[in-house]
Amino acid sequence: MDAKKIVEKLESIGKDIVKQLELNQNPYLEIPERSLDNVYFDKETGLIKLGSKKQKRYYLNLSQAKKFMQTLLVASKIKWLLEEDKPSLSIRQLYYLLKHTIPGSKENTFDTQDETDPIVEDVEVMLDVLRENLRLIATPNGVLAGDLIVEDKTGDILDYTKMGSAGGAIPPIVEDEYFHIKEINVEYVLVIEKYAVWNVLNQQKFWKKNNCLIITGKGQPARAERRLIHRLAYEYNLPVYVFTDMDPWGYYIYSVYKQGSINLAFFSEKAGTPKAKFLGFQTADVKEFDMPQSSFIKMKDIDYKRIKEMKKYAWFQNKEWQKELTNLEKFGHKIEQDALVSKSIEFTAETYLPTKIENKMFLP
Amino acid sequence: MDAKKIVEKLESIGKDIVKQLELNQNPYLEIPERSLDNVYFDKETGLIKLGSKKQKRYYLNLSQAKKFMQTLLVASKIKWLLEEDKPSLSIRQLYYLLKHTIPGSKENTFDTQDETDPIVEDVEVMLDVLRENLRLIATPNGVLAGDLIVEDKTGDILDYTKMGSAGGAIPPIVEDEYFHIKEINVEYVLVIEKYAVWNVLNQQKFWKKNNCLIITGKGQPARAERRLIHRLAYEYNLPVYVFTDMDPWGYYIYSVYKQGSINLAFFSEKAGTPKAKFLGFQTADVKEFDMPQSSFIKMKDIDYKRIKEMKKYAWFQNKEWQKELTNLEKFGHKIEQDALVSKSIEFTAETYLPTKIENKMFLP
Amino acid sequence: MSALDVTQKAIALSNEQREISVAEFFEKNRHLLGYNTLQKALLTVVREAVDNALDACESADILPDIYVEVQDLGEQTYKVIVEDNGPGIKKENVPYVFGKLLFGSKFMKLMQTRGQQGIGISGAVLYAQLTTGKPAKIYSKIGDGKVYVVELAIDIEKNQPDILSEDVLDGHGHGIRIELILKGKYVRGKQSILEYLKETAIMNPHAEIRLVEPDGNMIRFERAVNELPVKPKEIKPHPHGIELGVLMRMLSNSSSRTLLSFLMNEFSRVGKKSALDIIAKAGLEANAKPSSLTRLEAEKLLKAMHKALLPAPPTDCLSPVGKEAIIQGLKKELLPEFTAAVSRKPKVYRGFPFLVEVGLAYGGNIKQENAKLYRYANKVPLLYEQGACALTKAFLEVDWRRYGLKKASNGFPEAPLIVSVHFASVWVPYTSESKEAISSYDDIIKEVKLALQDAARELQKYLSKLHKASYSKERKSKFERYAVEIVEALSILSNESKEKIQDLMTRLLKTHIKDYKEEIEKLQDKDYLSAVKQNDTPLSNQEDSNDHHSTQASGQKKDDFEEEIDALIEDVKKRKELNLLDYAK
Amino acid sequence: MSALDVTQKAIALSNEQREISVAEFFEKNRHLLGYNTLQKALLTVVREAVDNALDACESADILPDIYVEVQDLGEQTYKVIVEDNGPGIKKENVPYVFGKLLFGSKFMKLMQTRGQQGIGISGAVLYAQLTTGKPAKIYSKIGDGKVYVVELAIDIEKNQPDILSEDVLDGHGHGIRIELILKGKYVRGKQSILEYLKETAIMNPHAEIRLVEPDGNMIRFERAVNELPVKPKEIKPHPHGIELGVLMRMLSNSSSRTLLSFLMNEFSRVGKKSALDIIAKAGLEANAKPSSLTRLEAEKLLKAMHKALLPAPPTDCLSPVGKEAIIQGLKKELLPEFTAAVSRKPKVYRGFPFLVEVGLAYGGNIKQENAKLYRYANKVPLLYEQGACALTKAFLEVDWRRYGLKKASNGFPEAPLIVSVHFASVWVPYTSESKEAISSYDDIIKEVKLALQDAARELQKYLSKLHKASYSKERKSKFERYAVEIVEALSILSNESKEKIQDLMTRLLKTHIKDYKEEIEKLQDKDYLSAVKQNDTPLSNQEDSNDHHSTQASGQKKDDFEEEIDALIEDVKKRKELNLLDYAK
Repeated sequence: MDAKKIVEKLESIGKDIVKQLELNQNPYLEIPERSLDNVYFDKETGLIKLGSKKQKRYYLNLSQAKKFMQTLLVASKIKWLLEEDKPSLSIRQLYYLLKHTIPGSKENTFDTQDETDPIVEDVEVMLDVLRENLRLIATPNGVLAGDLIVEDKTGDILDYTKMGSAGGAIPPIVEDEYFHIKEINVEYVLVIEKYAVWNVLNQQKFWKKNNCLIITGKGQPARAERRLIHRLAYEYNLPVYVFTDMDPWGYYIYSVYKQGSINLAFFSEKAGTPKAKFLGFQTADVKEFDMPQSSFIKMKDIDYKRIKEMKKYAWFQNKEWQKELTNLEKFGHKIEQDALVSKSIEFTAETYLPTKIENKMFLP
Repeated sequence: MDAKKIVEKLESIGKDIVKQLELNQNPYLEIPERSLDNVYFDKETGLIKLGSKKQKRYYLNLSQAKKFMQTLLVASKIKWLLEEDKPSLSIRQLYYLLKHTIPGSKENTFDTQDETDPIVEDVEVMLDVLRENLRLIATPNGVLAGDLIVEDKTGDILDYTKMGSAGGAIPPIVEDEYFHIKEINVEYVLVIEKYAVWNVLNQQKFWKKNNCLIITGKGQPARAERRLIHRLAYEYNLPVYVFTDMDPWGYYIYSVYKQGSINLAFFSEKAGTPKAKFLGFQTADVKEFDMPQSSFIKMKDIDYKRIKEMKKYAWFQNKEWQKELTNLEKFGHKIEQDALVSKSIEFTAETYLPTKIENKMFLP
Repeated sequence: MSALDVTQKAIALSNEQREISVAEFFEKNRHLLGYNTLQKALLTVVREAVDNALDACESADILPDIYVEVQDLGEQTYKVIVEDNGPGIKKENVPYVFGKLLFGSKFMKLMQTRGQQGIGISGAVLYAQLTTGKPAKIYSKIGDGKVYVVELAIDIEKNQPDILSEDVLDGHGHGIRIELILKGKYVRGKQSILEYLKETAIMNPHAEIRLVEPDGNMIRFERAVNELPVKPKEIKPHPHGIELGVLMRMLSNSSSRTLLSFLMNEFSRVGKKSALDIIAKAGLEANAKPSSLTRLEAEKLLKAMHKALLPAPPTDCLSPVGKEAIIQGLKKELLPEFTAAVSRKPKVYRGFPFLVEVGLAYGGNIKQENAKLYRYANKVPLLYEQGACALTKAFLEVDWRRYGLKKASNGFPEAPLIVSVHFASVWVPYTSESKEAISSYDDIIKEVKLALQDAARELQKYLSKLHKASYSKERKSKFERYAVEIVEALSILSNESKEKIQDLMTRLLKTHIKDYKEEIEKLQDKDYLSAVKQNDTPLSNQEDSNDHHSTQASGQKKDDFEEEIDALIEDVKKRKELNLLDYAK
Repeated sequence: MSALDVTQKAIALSNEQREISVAEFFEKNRHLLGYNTLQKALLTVVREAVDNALDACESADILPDIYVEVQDLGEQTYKVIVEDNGPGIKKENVPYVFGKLLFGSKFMKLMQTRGQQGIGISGAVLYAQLTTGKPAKIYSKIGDGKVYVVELAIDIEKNQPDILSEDVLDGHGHGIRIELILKGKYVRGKQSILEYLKETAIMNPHAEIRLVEPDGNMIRFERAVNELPVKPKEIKPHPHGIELGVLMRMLSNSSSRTLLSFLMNEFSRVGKKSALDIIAKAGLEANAKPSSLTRLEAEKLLKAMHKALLPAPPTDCLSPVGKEAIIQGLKKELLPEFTAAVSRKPKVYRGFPFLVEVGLAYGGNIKQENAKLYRYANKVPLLYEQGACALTKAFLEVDWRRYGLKKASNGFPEAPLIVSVHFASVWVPYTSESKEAISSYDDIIKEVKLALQDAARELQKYLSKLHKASYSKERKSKFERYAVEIVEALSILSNESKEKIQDLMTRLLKTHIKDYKEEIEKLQDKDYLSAVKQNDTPLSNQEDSNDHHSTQASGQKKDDFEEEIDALIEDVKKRKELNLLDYAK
């Protein structure tokens, strides 16, 4: 949705409230609920989605009055930012922009950012757009390399085959308006959990030899990385393979790329990549690639606890993952993707990844 | 120092030990001490430095034997990596490369990365080179923009005026061998604590209008950012201005850029930038720029404690900083650099930074 | 050793054996009576005398007036004087009451009194004598116009009074005065005489108590209730609480001619039907002579007695303080903003009736951060061994968070709260003879917890109401305050003029918001609030208050009231932050 | 109420006052004697009888043989039989010793004994009588070929024995047998009769004790020491420990004709010179008649006595167990790998001598994770109220980490350790009459801490030596193990051939490393290690051991030894991980 449409939508919300006032009714805003009981896992699309429940937020209600006011403040400020074509801001900056002392009192409009953040999410779901469309950013961490040419909002042309040792930084907003993909010539997207592993592959020009994009979110991915992978997967119909540590945290990161997280159900619809496949590292690889004992890390109580929890997640409700989680539990050890260097420094690029990809040794 | 010289130096260390063995003496390695009592603040250079104390690490000593062996393992593996021109690795990858079960026992060469890390530092100080010269990397986080053209080790030419919304990612190794600066046309380097603030300045092309480089390390800087700024400051003789939050943490980040940290005294000599100046945000700015009360954040006990500690640091032993720290203590509130948007979104780029830089309103 | 040697040895050793006097025993074991330290010893002496004085007054239906004086004679030596307006003791008995251990009227009686053991006051005399060698001086007036004055010591080996001098003078009124000189240490604060008397005054609001401290300072605890508590009656043992040994003794000593009359006359709650039932179940004859029963028959009888369905023992042997008096006591000494009291029905443990009472005082002049617990056994404050006491255990077992209070690090609620717990029984199971802690029997803990929970519920209701009332005031101003911001934002959002939106908002507020005062009315029936309204003593007496309200004209009453309410709300808010969990949730 | 009414009331009330028998007192306050619960009551009865038996044997120089039997009669009723080989009690005294409270030979004597109060065994008879109505049955033989058998009860109101039957039969030997039937509860584990007897056996290794449990199971605690402990002597009071009241009593009762002889005869450690000195300082006359002194003069005398420089009281009134016997006791019951004992010199508190002994047993058959503390007062184990006891406080105040032990969550050291602390005195300051905890006087805590620290230092030395020895073995293999890696790495680093470096390394190791066995020798003088070497009982008796070593030929002795050493080292390592701080640091 472009800025103009969003502005119109915001205006109509304002007009609705004025209408309520004209009827001398207690005015309210209607907001899709983001609470856990309005979140469900949609098996068909493989995505975590928001349900249809809505909540009403009234002005003349002691516990809702302040939030009602705050919602109007956020919505009107966003409208103003878009109309004035201001630069994109972080939600912390938005908070400072909105925070002030209410005239005739000692009370602030907002006391901490904890008060603006959920209201920004409310506005997102009210408008059914991502905050990136509202030009609000989160700090991205990721880098990528591969045969991709992009025209940036600034007009710069970015060629991701020529980004040197560092790779190309992922910008905070990857919507088409900001990050217009002009050319893309790859067969698949390889998402790598850790920077160090990505770095070795980049130095070995893995992306060139294997005609792919290599992306890392440096651990738990930020919004921009997830949204970009979603766009590559669906707008350019590319397969996505995710390569993480063999541990509950790595598997969880895969699930974040794939289905999103419960807390951001609304965002997941637009940034999850259900078609992503899990490449590894997985328990079957331990024998297959004869990993040395010294690469095993004993699991701790917290790991076992995590596995137990994850076994219950809706999106791990399939034979393959239940088996994998059980196997990990039984094996009792974790293995990091970095540990593949103990075979040899070239092992990941020359043996492990090609074997896995050629033979489609994936988990769903 | 290039790879060949490092290899030679490593070989001579090996030969020394063989000589000791030939004399049937208990062999040892001599390593500059990195303990706190061998670290001092050199007022002349304004840098934290290592003293001249050395420790001997013996083979035939029950408590040193394992470390002696481990040091030889690390040194020999580094020699091999350089000789074979292998890709640069993270120290975690190095750890996996070195970790294995000692033949005929159940003991591992290394049990955790906590055992390799200090030995890598030992090898650094023995050779008097940075780990980046040994092709060992830490994950960088920073991005930069401005009139700078670099030839990467890959052969790519990187133009930092054309890096779009994301800016150019800082690579893990910024030594000349990897990151050769071909052209640079700026008047100063502006180092910004937070990405969100850097992002707004980048969108406003602040670097173009003010003919400078803008860099952010996204909070506490990683090694590569600090080393790059050091190079820009001394190899290209550029002024460096650091712009952080007005709080103990922000001031500490400034001191890390400027003098380095105690734990990495050896690295500081090569990555600290004593000539850097503190641009703000500082207590005098509160009145000067009429900051609204709503931008004040009440300090907590831990902040006061931090200030007390920092007042004792050698590198804050000057009138200006003692006064600044006292003022902050008295003021009792912190202000984030993000909070400048509460004046207006353009205020930072159009009023605050130009005023401060034109009038040289810096702290040493 | 040869057999003969052993025999001689045995005889020699046996010849050394002799009877030991109980006074000798306690001379050597004085810590058992509460004379461990100088500080505690001085307190124990005062306690024994005051407890006796209160018991004596009550047993003769006299409202107690008690005078206590402690004089510092130097070198850790003190003179203690305790005087009461009780009935006095007849001349012949005075030496025994004060000069012989284990002499008293209350020992075997099943009736709630303060002293029980017949050791208390004579133990004090013994301690004084041991530490300073000085005799006790006693004045006794029984209202016959005479004063009997006696100086006496205890002959320890014989456990008999040793009269050093005696005289009979003229004198009005009645009562006892005792003077003792002893080693001790006078302190203030915790576990002091002052604290003991203050806590006594709280649980005995019918008593007037004066204390003259060593520095000449006089403290007066005024009488707040002009009626004596219900007088305890002596009861007979209850069949459920009897043991075989006691039963056999009762059987052989009985003057009843038949087993039937034995059961009906010498036990409580046994009517003819129950008695016949017991005898039948025991397989005995109703007209058997009690003293003729064999041990086996006595055992059968006991079993039948234990199994018989009988009413609980009569509870008139207990003398509860009562809800009203508990509240009066708390109010007069503490000036709290809220009080609650619970007086539980008597329960039975081991055949002995006991009852638990709880008083609770909150806020007002009570300012300390964490709750305090005042423990009482038969109206006597317990100052030592708080940790070992069943009352404390029960207090800590209550989940105070359920009643809206936070828990402090010592496990007590974090609130300006004083809780008094009174355990009354004909038989108090102290953990030791120093009578400082009650043994942790499950039945007792359970009963105390129930009483505490009842009182806590009252407190919770009060706090919750107070909290709600404070909301009403906030409402209106909150809506008005936010209106300013809403007008501005809504104008941008809707592209409508600020003026238009302002008018619509003003109309909305006028028609939709009730006046908060209506809701505040709800609180007015509360004691504390009406005190505020009338500018009553409890509030104007508050510490550090400048009391300026009371000087204003009565025409301004309403404004005063509003100001008070504001102050109250402010106070509640602050306290909420400090002490209370959020009720709103 | 009119004055007349009050007077009548006073007389009426006074008329109710009467003397209370001490038996009545304790009937009502039996918890003071240790009869709080059924479990504790049964234990208390056995304790009182066994303590008396041990005292009786020792006072007649007889090595004690004690037989204890507990029969379960159903319905929580038990028959307890305790029999000893002591001197017996002469016929005339038996009823009083067992049937009258506060009757005994030991009460005022300044001499260390187990029982002291003259209440113990008659209290047990009282309890039995109260709960089951059954009389006590006592057999007494004083070695004259007769047995006096008596069945008796206590007349509670009179505190006098009530003889139900008596007889004199023929019988050999000497001793006492008592049979009681009482309500109780037999348990095993903590605070059980078995635990009490085991702990008794540890601190009384000269006694042979047998227990027959209700299930017929017989447990025997064997005698390990054939000598009786030093017999305590009765002493006179020491001038530093006397109080005014007692002094005045002594003065008026004295048969000495002059003050000088009074001081010299009736106090310990007062010679002529000291006596004259005291009298002079008090400003009195040496030939004054003691009973003629006024209270004021007595006060002056007391001050002078307190200030006089005198030797500490004689310590032969105390009967220490002794270092050797403590160790024997620990070894025989616990089979530890290391023991240490400390017997401190007597100290004086309040003029009463006392001494502290500590035994410490570590490892071996002691397997539990956290240390245990066995407390003793005059050789009697204290099983209850551990937390309230001075011995426990002192134990917790020791910083065990300084001696190489970790602290467990209960504040005790985390180690397979049993520590026994024995407090011996002519006067044990129990916190209550149930004699379960010692009062926390500073002087006592200080002395116990010093003793514990002495013993802990011994333990620390042992652990440290053991630890060092275990290093030696590791050394060689460690250097050899790392050599493999070093050859490889050094070859890459120096560009020299692996073979060359391998040879150099082999030479280095051969010339530089001592054999570990040499260092292990240091340990061989330790008791435990020699036990290992000789394949002695302590080790082969270990739980779950298959004891296969003892079946091997003696030619393999050395291999056995090495294996044992390996096992030991393994054990030490494991324990180090679990329990000990690192000595290497």
